Amino acid sequence: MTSESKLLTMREAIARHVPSGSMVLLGTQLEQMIPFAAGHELIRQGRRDLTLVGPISDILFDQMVGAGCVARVMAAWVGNVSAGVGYCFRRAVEHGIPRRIETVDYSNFTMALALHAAALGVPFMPTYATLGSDLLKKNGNLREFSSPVSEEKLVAVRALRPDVAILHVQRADAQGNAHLWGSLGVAVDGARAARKLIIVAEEIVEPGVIASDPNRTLVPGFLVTAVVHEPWGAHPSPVQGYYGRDHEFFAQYHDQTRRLEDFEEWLAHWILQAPDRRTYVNLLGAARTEGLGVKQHALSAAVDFGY
Amino acid sequence: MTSESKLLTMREAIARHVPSGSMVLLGTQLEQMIPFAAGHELIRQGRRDLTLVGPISDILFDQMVGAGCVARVMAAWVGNVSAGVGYCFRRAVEHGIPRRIETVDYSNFTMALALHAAALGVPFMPTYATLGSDLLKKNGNLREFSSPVSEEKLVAVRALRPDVAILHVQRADAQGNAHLWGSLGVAVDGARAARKLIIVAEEIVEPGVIASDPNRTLVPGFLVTAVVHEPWGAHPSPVQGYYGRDHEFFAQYHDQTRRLEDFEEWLAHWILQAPDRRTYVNLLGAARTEGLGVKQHALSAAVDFGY
Amino acid sequence: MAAHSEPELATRGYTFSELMVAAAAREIADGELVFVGMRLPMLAFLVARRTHAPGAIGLFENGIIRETPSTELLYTMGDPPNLRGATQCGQMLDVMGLLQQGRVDVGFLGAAEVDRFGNLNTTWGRRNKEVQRLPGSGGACDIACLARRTVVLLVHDRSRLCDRVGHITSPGYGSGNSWRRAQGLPVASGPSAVITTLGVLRFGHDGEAFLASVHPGISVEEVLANTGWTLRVADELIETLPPSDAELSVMREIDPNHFWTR
Amino acid sequence: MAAHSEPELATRGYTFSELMVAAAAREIADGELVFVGMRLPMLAFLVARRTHAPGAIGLFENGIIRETPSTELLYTMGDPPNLRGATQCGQMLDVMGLLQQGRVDVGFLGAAEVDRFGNLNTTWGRRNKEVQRLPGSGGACDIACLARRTVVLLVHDRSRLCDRVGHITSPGYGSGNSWRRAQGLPVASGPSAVITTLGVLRFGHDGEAFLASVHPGISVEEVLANTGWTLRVADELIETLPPSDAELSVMREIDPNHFWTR
Repeated sequence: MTSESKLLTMREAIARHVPSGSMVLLGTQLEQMIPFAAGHELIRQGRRDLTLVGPISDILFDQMVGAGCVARVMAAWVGNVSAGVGYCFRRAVEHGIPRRIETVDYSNFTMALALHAAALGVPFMPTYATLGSDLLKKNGNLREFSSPVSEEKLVAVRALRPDVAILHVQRADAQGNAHLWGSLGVAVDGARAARKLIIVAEEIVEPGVIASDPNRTLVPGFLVTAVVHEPWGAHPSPVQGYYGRDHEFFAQYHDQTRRLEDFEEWLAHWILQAPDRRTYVNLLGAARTEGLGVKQHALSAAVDFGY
Repeated sequence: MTSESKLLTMREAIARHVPSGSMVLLGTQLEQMIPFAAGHELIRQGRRDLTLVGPISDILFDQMVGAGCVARVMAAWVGNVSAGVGYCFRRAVEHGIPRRIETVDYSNFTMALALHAAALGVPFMPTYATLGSDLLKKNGNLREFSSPVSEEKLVAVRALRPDVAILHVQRADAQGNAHLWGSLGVAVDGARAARKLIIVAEEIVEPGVIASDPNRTLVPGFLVTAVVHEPWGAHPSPVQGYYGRDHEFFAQYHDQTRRLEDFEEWLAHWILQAPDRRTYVNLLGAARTEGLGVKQHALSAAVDFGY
Repeated sequence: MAAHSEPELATRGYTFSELMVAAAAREIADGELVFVGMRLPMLAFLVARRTHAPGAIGLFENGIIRETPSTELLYTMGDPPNLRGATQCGQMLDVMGLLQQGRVDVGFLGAAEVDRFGNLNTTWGRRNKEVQRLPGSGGACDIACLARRTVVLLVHDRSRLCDRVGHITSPGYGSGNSWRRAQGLPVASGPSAVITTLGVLRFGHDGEAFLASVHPGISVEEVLANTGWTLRVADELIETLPPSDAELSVMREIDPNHFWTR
Repeated sequence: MAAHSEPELATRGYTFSELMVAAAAREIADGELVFVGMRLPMLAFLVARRTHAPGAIGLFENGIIRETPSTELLYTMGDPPNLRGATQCGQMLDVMGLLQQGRVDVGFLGAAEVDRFGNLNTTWGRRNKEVQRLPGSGGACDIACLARRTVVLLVHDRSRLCDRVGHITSPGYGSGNSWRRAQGLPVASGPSAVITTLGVLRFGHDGEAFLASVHPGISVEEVLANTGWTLRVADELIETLPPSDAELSVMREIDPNHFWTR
């Protein structure tokens, strides 16, 4: 039985498994369940030269770029989904503040296919997407080729195998068997594409809860490197069944990061001076977290695995 | 609102949507939920020149070949999973009885990839599987090529787009939104690969039951052509949560189909003289169906889609 | 899209954003599969469903498919109301697979720049002489490549409707004529309309845009003066039909504070 | 595998099938990922888990992954007890993806024919002079191509251990030496053992099989006489270790009526 616990604190998980220079996959569920707590810990531990990978990350990549952790961004979209551009990302790309970064532009679909290829263990996936675009011309991981079975042009999307994927989920057991529901995005492929996998969960549950519904299990626990129990770890992004999206937080971030000095203040207040997620949640205050909580539950119909 | 019912009887669904000459995908969930009732109706309606597609089908392909419905079999494995060979398949391939059939041999993985390519809308999928095998040499839908992104040989598995897929599931609503659980096999890709999709369900439920858990929905209802309510429609294969595998039935089929005359008797008794599934279930008898029923239920833990 | 807002509302009874939403809604036929997007296209999709296209189906890049849209105002496609009661919450590849199969009828896109051949740029902006880094493609390039029709919405302005975009994030008709075929893009695909704050552009067989309709109260000259190339004008130029009461009432029910339709 | 059964049980206390299961179980190391299959390999997996490899994990082609095996006798991998309480019930591509990533340590296969280079045939049989159509590959070809090690179980018989198989359903070492590399197969892959009713064959660096151990009471001559080519014999030939009491008790608990181990 491989039943030893993989539970670590966020601090331990990041310290042990995400060194500077790593290629890190974040934001696999798009606008939901973005692992902000993990990103903040990477900032606090002063990681440098990271390659960030993900389709979009809402404002997480912007924060990490602004904090100087990042050498390269491989993504389809970097900004603030409900408010517009990401000012830290712009400052880095346009002016090299706080440092120059390299950008490798994907579309959502080609990012999904890059992770899918790695999850399936093949060097590439074929697609018609990006034909005719400047993404194809400028991204060296997209390459035009002739279909071996038809007279067609196709794009080969090279497999991307991140050093570590960090996924926020609703619930997991201590061995890493996890239930993720609602917004799946590229989570299933992302979890299998990476060399290491850190699961951040709103709740830690008994193994029997996960095993009661093995169709919903994200990946078998033996693929999981570490499990972190971090309630509110995805705020300000939503977690279906746990809390809503804090739209105002995104709007405030937009306003408070337009100028570099303001961003530095924001960074100090919300990340550098908050040693852990508990402190961050206290900064939010009870009124705010209550407002984001679930007002009406909507439980799924059961299925029967009996015989 | 696309809310008109797609409910048909099995007879109507087969009559309208599966003409002779069709390429039909069956057995996507491997040893579970094989759509035997649909196969039997195809036999009763005298379909000819079908191309059967599927990874394995336990004894269903053998029956349809024996009944003379089939011109071609594209599969990874044709036989009787718990008892050994399929005698009708052997008679057809070795002696042209009741007619010659063409066989196109896949492996399980390459069959899955052929359907995956069609589901993703690309002409092929790359793999290392079948390199060095005679499957690669003899199956024209497998072609060796050079990777466009690395110095490697790969096999291109050509997309297979069946005319119709028939999938047995546990429950569906009248619009075709379906919940399938337990053994998934190649069902998700198969359902999306085919031009038409017939869902055969143990139970028809209110739309709200399916919508309560949209992560479990097999395909959106608008991809479904027809829905058939057919309890026991997968017997003798098992349906998780509904009934077990009738091992004895498979053993009896093995014994009673070794000789051509015996197969013809078997065919008359279980299919030709049983005009519908209700009659077939009556032939099984209450003791047998009770014996196969669920003895101990095992309900999945709920998830919350609330906010 | 604030330029024309408040005065318009007073004199005409609707804003130009509302006119754009109504025009966009009419690009959706009943029963069609629609890659929806957020903001104005989302409103357009809701208007279409509640008026002439009750069977239109919405697809979202995060894997969500909805036959009955959420009635709440969404800020992102991942907002919890968009998941509960969805027809399916699948993986991104599930919806992108439908797109690549050619099953998606129409996709809505925004853009920083669009050019005479309908190519879109959402990667690099220009303001004065400085280059600005914009968020990038997201799913826009995929939709522009693979949807049967693409509809673009943007503010009409010389700097944004330019002769040739600086960067093709999402391909339109490239340099015109058979360019899309030569690239290997699907036969049935490409931009079908550009809906701006001044009018609606469509595309000729040669892939070049022409002015198909002008919004009420806007002159052709005004459109041409605000377009960065010599825009062709349709022989049978029409005036854009204003939003109907039914269309407006849906928009205002969903967005009572004009959050999206300022 | 009925040839040696009942008398063996009486004189030795175990059947040759039970010996094969024990030998197969020892091919599994603790913590390994195992493509299990049914019948004898399934029993071998259960024996390994209950004795020396408690952390071995089972994978099945229908998408099922189990860290704790079902304790009921299974006729197929899709039997309901194999799903309930599984670690994951995914799609076939999920487990095949793990296999193609090189994460699966060992796969068990049966065969109608195996040849001197470990190539397997499960597509076309030969009986007397007639050709017989067999069920085909299933997942065997995939496992033979992609698993880090493959272990084959079959009855030892001249017609089944033949010089060259008539059809390579599942590639072993082809024609030997660097053949697998030349085909493009993964570096770390290929057959590691053929466990028969008479002994265990392993493979040299040149890809050719040799007799590594003989079962108790079997002579080398008997093995050679029942092999369809001139089988090499290991310099340090050993006798196959008989099944231990612990191994036998697991087999008989799961299969008390010798359904699989006749």
